[in-house]
Parts: sequence; structure tokens; C-alpha cells
Amino acid sequence: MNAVADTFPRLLQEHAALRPGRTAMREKHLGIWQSWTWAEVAQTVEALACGLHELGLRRGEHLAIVGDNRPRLYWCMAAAQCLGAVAVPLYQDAVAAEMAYVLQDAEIRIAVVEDQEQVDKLLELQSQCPALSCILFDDPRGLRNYGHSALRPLDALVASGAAFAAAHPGLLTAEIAQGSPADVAVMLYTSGTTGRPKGVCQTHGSFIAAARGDAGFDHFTPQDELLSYLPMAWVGDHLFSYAMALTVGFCVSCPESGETVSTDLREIGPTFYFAPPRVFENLLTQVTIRMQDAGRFKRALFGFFMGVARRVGARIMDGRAASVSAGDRMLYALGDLLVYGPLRNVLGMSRLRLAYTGGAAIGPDLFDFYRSIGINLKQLYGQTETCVYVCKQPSGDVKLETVGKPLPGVTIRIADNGEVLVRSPGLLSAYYKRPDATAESLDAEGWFHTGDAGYFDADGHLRIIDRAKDVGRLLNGTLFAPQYIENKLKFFPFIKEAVAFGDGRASCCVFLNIDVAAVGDWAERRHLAYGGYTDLAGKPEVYELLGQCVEKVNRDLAADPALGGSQIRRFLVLHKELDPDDDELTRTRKVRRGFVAEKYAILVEALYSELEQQHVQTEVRFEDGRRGVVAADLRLCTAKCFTLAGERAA
Amino acid sequence: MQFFLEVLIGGLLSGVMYSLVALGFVLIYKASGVFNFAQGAMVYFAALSFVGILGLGVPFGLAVLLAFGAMVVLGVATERFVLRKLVNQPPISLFMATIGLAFFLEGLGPFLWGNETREVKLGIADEPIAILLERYNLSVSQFDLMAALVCGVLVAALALFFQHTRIGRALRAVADDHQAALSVGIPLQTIWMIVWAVAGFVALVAGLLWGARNGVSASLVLVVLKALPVLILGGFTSVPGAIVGGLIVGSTEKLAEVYLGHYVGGGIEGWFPYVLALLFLLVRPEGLFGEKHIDRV
Amino acid sequence: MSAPQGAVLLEVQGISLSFGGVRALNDISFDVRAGEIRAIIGPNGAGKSSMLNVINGVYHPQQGVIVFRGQPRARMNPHAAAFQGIARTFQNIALFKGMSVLDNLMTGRCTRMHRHFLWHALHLGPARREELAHRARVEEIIDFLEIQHIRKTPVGRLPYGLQKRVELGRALAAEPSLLLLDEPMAGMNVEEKQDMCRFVLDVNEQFGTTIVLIEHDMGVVMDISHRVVVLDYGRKIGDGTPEQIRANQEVIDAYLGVSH
Amino acid sequence: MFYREAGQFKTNYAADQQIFPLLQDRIGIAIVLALGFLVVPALAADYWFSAILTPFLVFSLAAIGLNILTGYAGQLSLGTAAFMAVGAFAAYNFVLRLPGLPHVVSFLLAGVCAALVGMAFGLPSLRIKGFYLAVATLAAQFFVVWALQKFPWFTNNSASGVISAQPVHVLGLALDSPRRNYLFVLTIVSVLALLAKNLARSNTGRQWMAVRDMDVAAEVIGIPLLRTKLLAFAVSSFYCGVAGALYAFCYIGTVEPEAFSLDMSFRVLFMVIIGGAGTILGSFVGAAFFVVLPIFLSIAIPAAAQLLHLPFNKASVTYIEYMSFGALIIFFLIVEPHGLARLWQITKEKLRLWPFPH
Repeated sequence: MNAVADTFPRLLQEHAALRPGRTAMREKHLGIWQSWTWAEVAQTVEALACGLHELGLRRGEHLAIVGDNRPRLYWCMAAAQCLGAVAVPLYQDAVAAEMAYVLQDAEIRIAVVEDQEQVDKLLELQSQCPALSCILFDDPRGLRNYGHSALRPLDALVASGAAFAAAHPGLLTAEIAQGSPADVAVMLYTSGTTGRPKGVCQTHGSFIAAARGDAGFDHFTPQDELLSYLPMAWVGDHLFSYAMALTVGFCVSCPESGETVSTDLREIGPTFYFAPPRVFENLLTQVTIRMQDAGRFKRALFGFFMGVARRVGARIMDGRAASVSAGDRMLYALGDLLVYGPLRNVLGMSRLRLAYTGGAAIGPDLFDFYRSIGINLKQLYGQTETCVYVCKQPSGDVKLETVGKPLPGVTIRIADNGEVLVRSPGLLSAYYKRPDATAESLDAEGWFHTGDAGYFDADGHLRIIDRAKDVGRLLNGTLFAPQYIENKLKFFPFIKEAVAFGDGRASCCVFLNIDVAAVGDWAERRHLAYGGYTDLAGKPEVYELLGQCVEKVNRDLAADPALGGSQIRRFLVLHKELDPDDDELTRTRKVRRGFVAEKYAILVEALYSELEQQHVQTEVRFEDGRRGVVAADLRLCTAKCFTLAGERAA
Repeated sequence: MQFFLEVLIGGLLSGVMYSLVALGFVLIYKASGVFNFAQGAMVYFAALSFVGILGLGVPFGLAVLLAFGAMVVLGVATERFVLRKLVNQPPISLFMATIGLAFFLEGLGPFLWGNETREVKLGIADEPIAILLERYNLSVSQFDLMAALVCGVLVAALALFFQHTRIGRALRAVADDHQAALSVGIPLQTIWMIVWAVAGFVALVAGLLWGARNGVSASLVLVVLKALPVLILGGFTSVPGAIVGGLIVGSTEKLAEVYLGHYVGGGIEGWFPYVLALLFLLVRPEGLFGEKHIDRV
Repeated sequence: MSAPQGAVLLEVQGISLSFGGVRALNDISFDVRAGEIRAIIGPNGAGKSSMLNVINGVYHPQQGVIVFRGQPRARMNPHAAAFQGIARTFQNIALFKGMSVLDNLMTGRCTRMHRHFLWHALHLGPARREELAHRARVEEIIDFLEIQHIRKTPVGRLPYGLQKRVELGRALAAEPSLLLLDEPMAGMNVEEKQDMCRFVLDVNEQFGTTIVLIEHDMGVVMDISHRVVVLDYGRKIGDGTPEQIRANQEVIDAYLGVSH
Repeated sequence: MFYREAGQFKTNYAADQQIFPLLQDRIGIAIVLALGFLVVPALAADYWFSAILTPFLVFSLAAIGLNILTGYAGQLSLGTAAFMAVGAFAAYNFVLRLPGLPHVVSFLLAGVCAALVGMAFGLPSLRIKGFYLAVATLAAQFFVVWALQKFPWFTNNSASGVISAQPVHVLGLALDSPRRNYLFVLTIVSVLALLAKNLARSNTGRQWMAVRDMDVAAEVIGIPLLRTKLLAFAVSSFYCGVAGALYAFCYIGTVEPEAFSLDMSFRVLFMVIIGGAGTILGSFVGAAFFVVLPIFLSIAIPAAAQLLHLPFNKASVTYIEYMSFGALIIFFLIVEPHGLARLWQITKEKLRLWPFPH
């Protein structure tokens, strides 16, 4: 092979030839890490491909993949791609109805599923998806007596495929040779906040380009290790566990089950790790909870060294150790021996070279925690439509507020309305069967419209502030990004929800919901008696506490020339918790800002007047379905604002 | 034949002493399920305390009382600091604990009272009973007979105590079923203390008798080793078993020594009772008077 | 559920058992066909557990014959029963508390491990290969019962429901042809019961294991067993399919009729 | 804390079932062995070898023996010293009567003799258990010591009953210095400890533990009770026998029945309890504890007495020793019934989870 491999099947062949004996994949099964070398993987993929060919899977057709991260499911993707077919991984926890849409949309005939659970789900859908004629299953447990004609075990497919391959030696080689980097390799469905999910068609070329770019940017090598445990249908998993593994040639390990991920993580000790902020947050919560059970001495030790880490850890991680005093460096080294090292170890992060997070905003405390204990956690930015290949924070140049710099080959333009437009080697070829959507997102000049609003800071790092459609302007023309402000507020443990107003108004004002658990705890430690949410929310002490939070947000905002004008002028603490039952939140707990503004118009107006107090009555629905009225006299507070950094200089 | 009788009677009488030690043991085992390996050490400690107190110039009767007091304190302390802490532990742990207790007492006794062998004078001479010697030409020690009588009285007293006092009845209830006894409000811990105190008293009597015979020395501890085969024969939970077992062991070991010993060079007293007990175990694992145990699954 | 019409694997004929003067079983006869799930039900003290204990030889009946695989014998002995392919679980979990789940399951395979202890001491050659081979089999059972996450936990630390599952695993490790389950679902919550039911059915279907089961939960018994024997005070008062048992007046009077 | 396990994963069962699956443990044991075989011999004085290290190792071996029987197989024995005595006398007679036999082989054969005697006394274990069995093993204690004293053939007609052990040669080297004795004992103990560990984690060990934990269930599973128990008696007595031979030949230098008294049986039992029943490590820890404690007391008590100006006599040290043994046993049974080895295990668990408490 002289040319650089440019499709996934060719990449697989290349690895099988270059490093046949090296482990390509592992799975914890039957108590040990079952391992497969590149040669074995290539052989199995060949058999699977031939088996699928026998089943009639042809170029351009779609193969559905449903299940947890299992080696053979990944191999089935490769097998489909060998034949020029397109792999369509589905979310394994999706309910049957959601799955039905995708199966119909992608005209799935053959599906590869993990186990009985998924088989049951698909069989249930057979009447809605008449095209679905063959279901291949990986784990035969419990399926012995199903006797359904559409069902076939994957084992049988491998066996028959191997026989077929022996009988038709040249077939697969020819099929692979026919493939081109411009072929669609995989179709990933975006959940889409509105409307039906859309199938994003990605070619071999774009995923490989994205993977190569990433690998070059952060120096991935075949020695790297990854634990793959995020849904296979998610672009992040596809990029790292599949595209990157095949491009770079490192080993991917699959956990034993969902319950054992943390143990498996600890056993494997991967060298890089990718998770949404939510996962990192859960981990930190666990750390905090588990440390609370520790003895006094251990807690004190932990507290002390975490203090040291907060002070100097991030600087050391950024390679700016020179700015840390020798004493602190020694303390940090001691802390590394006593706390950080062991902590990384129990989290399974000892060998971690890199950790990525993305997909949502990450709180500063969370981000700093991981970085300060010596984990090189970085944010990246991208979408399914760009193979997550847009921006990434460079090692040693990490700025929390930003998502980093454009990756090699990416150009970014900020549209007039603040929307981020991207040209990337990882751009989608189209939305499947949705020319309208394709045209909307991908303009004639080849810019992909991300729908996010953002801007570049002075150092050329991209900052994402909000969804483009939510970004507004204050009366004086200053940019106003409500979600950005709300997120900043919600990073405080005391604040559960925040709603920011300001579009078309003179200034920014917010509603706040306190986190009863956190504030209640805070109150108890101050021996502050309270009775229920409304009472607690109205306490002057609580207002003071939240006022401090708002003040900190304003201070942050002031440092930002673009958003400094939208500091929070006034705020109030709502007398009731925003609740999906009252339609104030979506079921996924996103604030319905318009609805809230309308429902509490009287409060909004009060905020923009100079009133100190406002009476309000709200109808609520209780858990048992009864309706009632909550009434309160709400205090309105003016927050401290700061002069802008630029203005101060001027 | 006459010789045989002499040996037999001698054996039976020393067997009474074994019974006495075994008796203290059975009391404790019955009431608390504890295999009290320290019974021998208690005998030693009791005797040593008695002669020690006597050595301070205390009159005989008071010394007996004080020594008894010491055994009560010991019993209470054992319950308080050992048994209570080990409630719910497997029996084997309690057994080990009593071995520990035995070591402790073996150290504590001489530490307090010194270790030289001392005599106990009960005022009964260890000489053949004249009448028997003259009439039947049988040599039976006067002392042994006295000792046997004392034992008999003690056993009878204990039997009455168990049958006819409230504490005795509670004790038997505890022995039958700990949980049930607890549930009807019998204070286990109090019962244990009493039992250990009674066992201490029995040990004191045994210690006095043994001590009077052979002097009070560390070898007294070893009487527990004599008592063990007695227990196996008689069953761990049976008071009559302890008596009968003691008599069997006492007589057969003497007879065996006399009639079989010379074939193998003598000195078989040390192990013969064990072998006898073992053989017996193979036939009847629960002992002479023990209860048959059915494994429930 | 239609009952498998296999050959008779086990037959008990005229079994009587008494402890001291107490009659536990009185002239009991029934058969178990290969591949079926056979339930024994009855009120407390009906002699159900005693019946199982007779089948695998823990108790020796005073009268009667046990015919296993066509071989009649007056009494089993537990050790021989194990080698014949009879495995069981106990009403009060009888796991080896000081050992891990894995080790407990490994003991279940001891009838199939034949290496001399000297090989074990050296941990070389045949013994090592044997050990690893059996470990692989046991891991399949661990996988089957979904107890991967507790593989190396000492069983004493496990909650009750999991212990029951481990005990089932230990019995399965022997790859028995006849599996005796003594109240496998006693003391479990609904979810645990459902899991256990699934396992029992899966064992029966996937491994073709014949199962004799004692259970209190009538719903469960009627759902999963092919045929049911009803005992009351040591006598057999009913025998047949769940439907027949439901219709049996004597059973209703003796057992089902009593509010439970 | 020092355990960095992340990345230590097993891809086959052989690796998963190693004695020390964790790298840090393997390093630790290598360090201990290096200390024992290289550093200590280079640095320690003769007193250390003859008064502390050699008896420690010999008792460790005996404790392993008893641990196999009591800790693993659950059969309580009070006859350990008797089996040690059999080993010592058998070794003496093998060396005496088969002059061509290498001494190491004599020692091992002595262990085999002890094993046979052990099996004989283990026979009752089929019918009896628990305390009854413990008492039965006492029979072994008395019978063996009696037999060794009564039959002159065992002592080669020695008048006093106290015989000097013959000088030992291993591979042509005379064990004429405490250091060499120590190294010889260390080698034997290391090898036998490894074998014991292997046994304990094999099918044999599991059968022992099964019988210990629940014998009815064990039988139902198909474990032959008598064979399993007898094997435990045999292996246990083998270890005790070899320990007895080493005790006579490499430690006290004489072969005499009185050395193997009931008292010694108890001491070994205490080592097992305090060290930790059912662990090989516990045997070592327990032995170390019981070898060091008397030495410590013999130094500490006079010093304390002097400091407090209390009257002091030599005998008191012995009594205090007795009392401390007794008290310690009770203390351990109450506070940590699983012994010092469990404490180490807990510590290790904590270190593995550090900084988390659990």
C-alpha cells in the first residue's frame, strides 16, 4: 500500500499489515480483558462483511447498529463500510417510537443489535418498519426460543461470512477498492432541540481528516488507550472510539457493563478520556461525597492540599511553574504524592495524558478542579455536522472562558448577528433526505451555520456565548447573551435556575431560584431557621448571599469588553421553584424564557421600575395534581456593577 | 482381687476430684456455651489465693471466704471484660479467650502470691482408714474418702440449688435456649456472673482438696487436662455425666496403669483417658449423657 | 406452559422419614421428568425441605426407594449425589461465608477437578491449566447470573438477594442434571423475585436442567413450574399441572383456602 | 496511597490469579525477600540470628502448619507441638540411621512422618468436631511426648532423654554459624510458605475453607469430608514436622521431648490467632509478635521497674509475660478477631482507595 489510506476499511487493512500483533481492541468479558489484535479484527471484519454481503447489504445501503459499546458492533460498522454501505448507529436507550422514526427515515433493512433488550424493541417496531427484515444479535442470551425468522446470531454470520470469503476470495478486496473517501461512511442522527432528528451524512474523508487533525494537534500515537463507554450514536464516541482509533491505530477498550464503568476505567487507566461536563460533575460530586465520610485527619489533609492545588495547580499544569514559588512547588509535589496522585489513581486517571470535555458549558470550579490535580482537561467545540472538528484548547494555553483556537484547516467567520460560521475539513456532506435543512445550514459559499453566537477574544480564542437566536441587544446596542449569564449564575451551587431579561431593554435583570439543598445547608450552619422554599428564598441573608454571587458574575462580565455592558443591574429571588409541571421549564429542564417573562410580567416590570417590593400571586400545580396559589411579597435588589475594563484604562 | 479392689477404690476416689473440676466446667458450658479451658487455672488461682491469704495470718475460715470473694470478683470481671465483649462471636473464639484467661491467671497467681509450692493443711491425714485396713485389709485413704464426701455434698448442694431456687431455674432456662431466656426477661449477664462465681467456688473447693493432697503448685493447672476426657465421656452439658465420667476416668486410668502400664513401660496415665475418651467418641459422639444433635439444613 | 414429556429422571417411591417419633414424610411418591420444572409446595412444616434432603441424601428415609436415572437405591449420600449430577441450594443460604463469590462458585466445580494436591502446591502444569479452564467456565456462570460486579467480594458482605443468586451460581457451576432449589425466592423483593424467576427459567431452557423447586409464592410456582406436588403434614395431597392443582379441592382446603 | 492500580489490567486468567496481582505488592515482596536474603545477613549480629530471626522463622513455619489446619480447614488442634516433636525425632533418626541421606531430605521425610502421625490423629475428625476434636488432638500431645520418652529407640537409648542434634550439612556446607542456620531456615520457610499459599488458593484450599465455613453444604457439593480433613491434617502436620526438625536442629540444637510441651502448642495457636487465622501472612506476623514480645518485656519490665523504683525479681518477668499473652489474646479476640493480618488487609484496602475512606 503506497498511498495514504483514505477510507476506514483501508485504514484497517493498513493497521493489520503494519502492526498485526498489536492489540486493537479489548472488552471486559468473563472477568478478564479479552483482547483482539489488528490482524484478528481485520479478519473478523472481513468475515462480517462477507456475511452482510450474503445477506444482501449493498453499496449505499444503511446498516443500523444498536447497543452498548461492544467490539463486534464497531466491527460491523467497518464491515458495512467495506461494502460501501453506511453505518447508522442508534441511541441504545432510545424508546421504541424514537427508534421507529430513524429506522423508517434511513430505510433500514438490516440491523445489528446487542442483546435481547434491543431485539425486543425492534421486533415491537416491525409492523411500523416493514422494511426491517433482518436483525443480527451479538449476545444470544435469552433468545434461544424466539424462533423469529428475522433473527440471526452474529456468530452464525461470522461463520458463514468466513466460508463465503473463502469461496469468493477477491470479492471483498474489490469492494474495498471501489470505495472512495467521498463516500458516506456513517450517518449520525442529531437529536435536534426542535423538530425531527436529522441524519447527518459524514464521509470517510471528513471523519478521517478530522481525526488526523485532532491526532496531530494533540500528538496521539498508537500507544494511546481509550475506554469507550459513551453512546455509539454520539458523534464524540464515533470520532474518538472509531475514527481516531482507526486513523491513529490505538487500542480501544469496552467496559463490562454500564455498572462497571468506573471500575473498568480504573483497571484500564486510559491515556485519554472524553466526557461531557455532566460526567465530570458527577465524578466530582462523588469525590466530595466520599471525602465527607473520611476521618477528620484525612479531610483536613485533603482540604489543605486541595487549597494548594487551587492556588497553584492550574499554573503548574499550564507550564507556568516559573511563576509559582519554590515553597508552593514543593507543597504541590507533596500534595501530588499524598492526594492528587492517589486521587487520579482511584478515578482511573493516573495515566491520563489528555481529557476533553465539550457539548455544554463547564463550570469554572469543575474545570479548575481537574486541571489543578494534574489532569490536562481541555474543552473542545464542534458539532455532529463538523465531526467535532472546529476548535480546541491548545495544551498550555487553556482559557476557561473559551473553547480554544480553530484547529488546523478550520476557518471561522463571525456573522453580523454574532453567529459562528465554520469551514472545516469535517463538514457534513448533507442531511439525509433533507435538502431544505442542508441548504439552511450549509450556505453556497460552504459555510456551516452553527447556530451558536460567539466571538474571538484578543488572543484569538473563540468564545461561545449563547444560541444565536437567543442573543439580543440592550437598548444601547450592547450584546446580550441570556444563556451565558444564566450559566454563569448557575455555576454557583446556591443557584439552581436563573432567567435573564434584557433584549430590547435598558439593562439586564434576572430571576433566581435558590438550590434548596445547598442554601438550606448553608442556612443551617448559620443557625438560620426557615420553613420551606418560599420562606428561605425571602430571607435577607439569602438575598445577601445571592447578591454576592451576582456581584461576582458582574465582575467577570466587566472584564469582557463585548459583554461588559450587560451586567446584571437588578435581581430577585422567585417565591417558587420553576417547574416543568407549570410549563416554566422543558422536560429536559431548560428555561422557557418567553413563557416565564409572560407569566411573571408584573415582576419583570417591577425589576425595570425602581420598586423595592412587589406582591405576586401565582397558581401552582402540586405533585398530587391539586392546584393552589402561592402569594408573596418579593424583594427586589439592586446589584453592584463594575466599570468596564476598557473604560477604566481609558 | 483385693489388689484390684484397692486400685479401683483409689481410682474412684481420685476420679471424684476429676469430677469436681469437670463440674465447674459443665456449669459454665451449660449456662453460656463457653468451653472454659481456664477451669484448671481457676483451680490453681483459687488455691494459690487461699494459701496466700492464709499466709498473711488470716484465720482459716476467713481465708476461705476471702478466696471465695476473689473468685467472685474474677467471675464478675470475666463476664464484664471478656464474655460480654465476645457475645455473638463463634464458640471457638470464646474458647480461645478462655485459653487466654488461663494464661493470664497462671501469670497473675504467682505474680501476686509467689510461686513456691505450698502446703494446705485441712486437718485430715492422708493415711489408710484403720477399720478397712484391719477388717478387709483394704488400703483406702482417709483423705480421699473425706474429699469424696465433700464432693458429694457439693454436688448435692448444687443439684438442690439448680432445682429449687429461682436463680437455678433461670440458669437452666438459659442453658436450654439463650434467645428464649432473653425474651422472657432473664438477665443473661447476671446469670453468667453467678455461674462464673459458682464455678469459681467449685474451683476453690477443688483447689483446696488437690492442694491438700499434692501441695499448691503450678501443676494444679494441669488438672484441667484430666477433666477434659471426663467431659468427653460424660458430655459437656451433663452434671451427672461429669460425676460418672470422673469416676470412670479415675478408675480406668489407675487400673490401666497397673494392669497394662508395665507392657509399655508405664506412665500411661497421662494419655490413657484421652484414648479411652476418643474410642468412646467414635461410638457415641455426644457423650454418655449428652444430647443428640441433628444437623438442620 | 406445556410440560416436557421427557423420560423420568427421578422417581421417589413410598418415602417415609421420621425424626425420633415425629413423622416428617409419610409414604410420598412422585416422579420428575427430564427437562421439567417440578414444584413442591405446601404449608410450613409440610416436609418440603425434608423431601429435598432425602433426594440428595442429607437425610436417610426409613422406608422407600429413590430411583435416579433408573438406578433404585434406599438412600442417597450427599457426596455420591453430587457426583451423580444432583446440585442444590438451601433454604437458609449455605454459602461459604469466608470466601469470595468467585471462590464459592469454583467450589461448585470440585467434582470435576481431579488434580493431586501436590500439583496445587506447585501451582504448575496440569493443576494450573485445570484451574484456569474451570475459572473460564465459572466466569460464564457469573456472566449468566449477572454478578460480574461482585466477583471478588466476600459473600458475607453481600445483601441477601445477591447471596441467593450466588448460591444458585454455585449449584450451576456443577453443571447438574438435576437442580434442587429450596425456596430460591424466599425473602426477596418483587424485583429480585422477577430476576430469580428469569434465571430459573433460563437455566431450564438454556441448559436443559431439570429443576425441583420448593417455593412459597404461589404466583411464582404456578407461573414457572410444569408440574406441582402438594405436601401437607408429610402427606402428598395433590400432584399435577398447575391448572389441576388449582382445581384440586383437597389442596384448596388444606392450603390455598387458608388465608396466606 | 502507594498503590497506583490504574492501568494494571489482566487479559488472561493466569495473570488475574497470580499470588500478587498488583505490581506494588510484587515490588514489596521482592524488597522483603531481598532484605531477608541479602541485607539482613550482611548486617545483623549473631545474637539477632540465633535469638530472634531463626526462632521467628521456625515458629512462622509451625504457625503456617497450624493455620492450614485451623485457619483454612477449621479444625482446631492443640497438638501442634506433638507433630513438631515427631518431626524433630524423625529427623534425628533419619540423620542417625541413614547417614548417606542429604539432611534436607531427612527434614522433609521427617515432615512426612509427622504427616502420617497427624493423619492418624485426624481420623476422629470425621465423627467429631469443634471442642471434641480439640480435646482429641490433646491426646496426640500427651501420647506422642509419652511415646518419645518411653521408647528408647527414638532417643537412641540416651540416658538423659536430651540429645544433641547432629551438625547439619547442606550442599556440602556445614551450618556452623547462626547466619548460615538462618539462611537455611529462611530458604526452607520461603519455599514452604509459597507452596502453602499456592495450596490455599487452589481447589484444595477452597475445599478446606468450604469444610470450615459450612461442612454440610460442602458435602452436598461433592467435597469428600474425610479426605479433605485428613489432607488438612497431613499437610498441617508436615509443616509442623519440618518446623519441629528445624527447631531442634537449627535453633535449640538439642532434640528433647520436653521442648515440645503443651505450652508450645498453645503458643503456636496464639500466633495463629493474633496473626490472623486463614492467612499465610498472619502466620508470619503472629510469630514475629510472639518472638519479639518476650524479648521486649524482658527489657521493658526491668527498665520500668527501675524507673518507678519498684521491687523487681526475675520471675515476675515470666509472670508478666504470661499475663500479657493471656490479656493480648483476649484483647485481640475482642478487638480484631481476624488478627493482625486483617489489620494489614484493611490498611491495604485503605491505601488502595486513598484518599477515599471506602
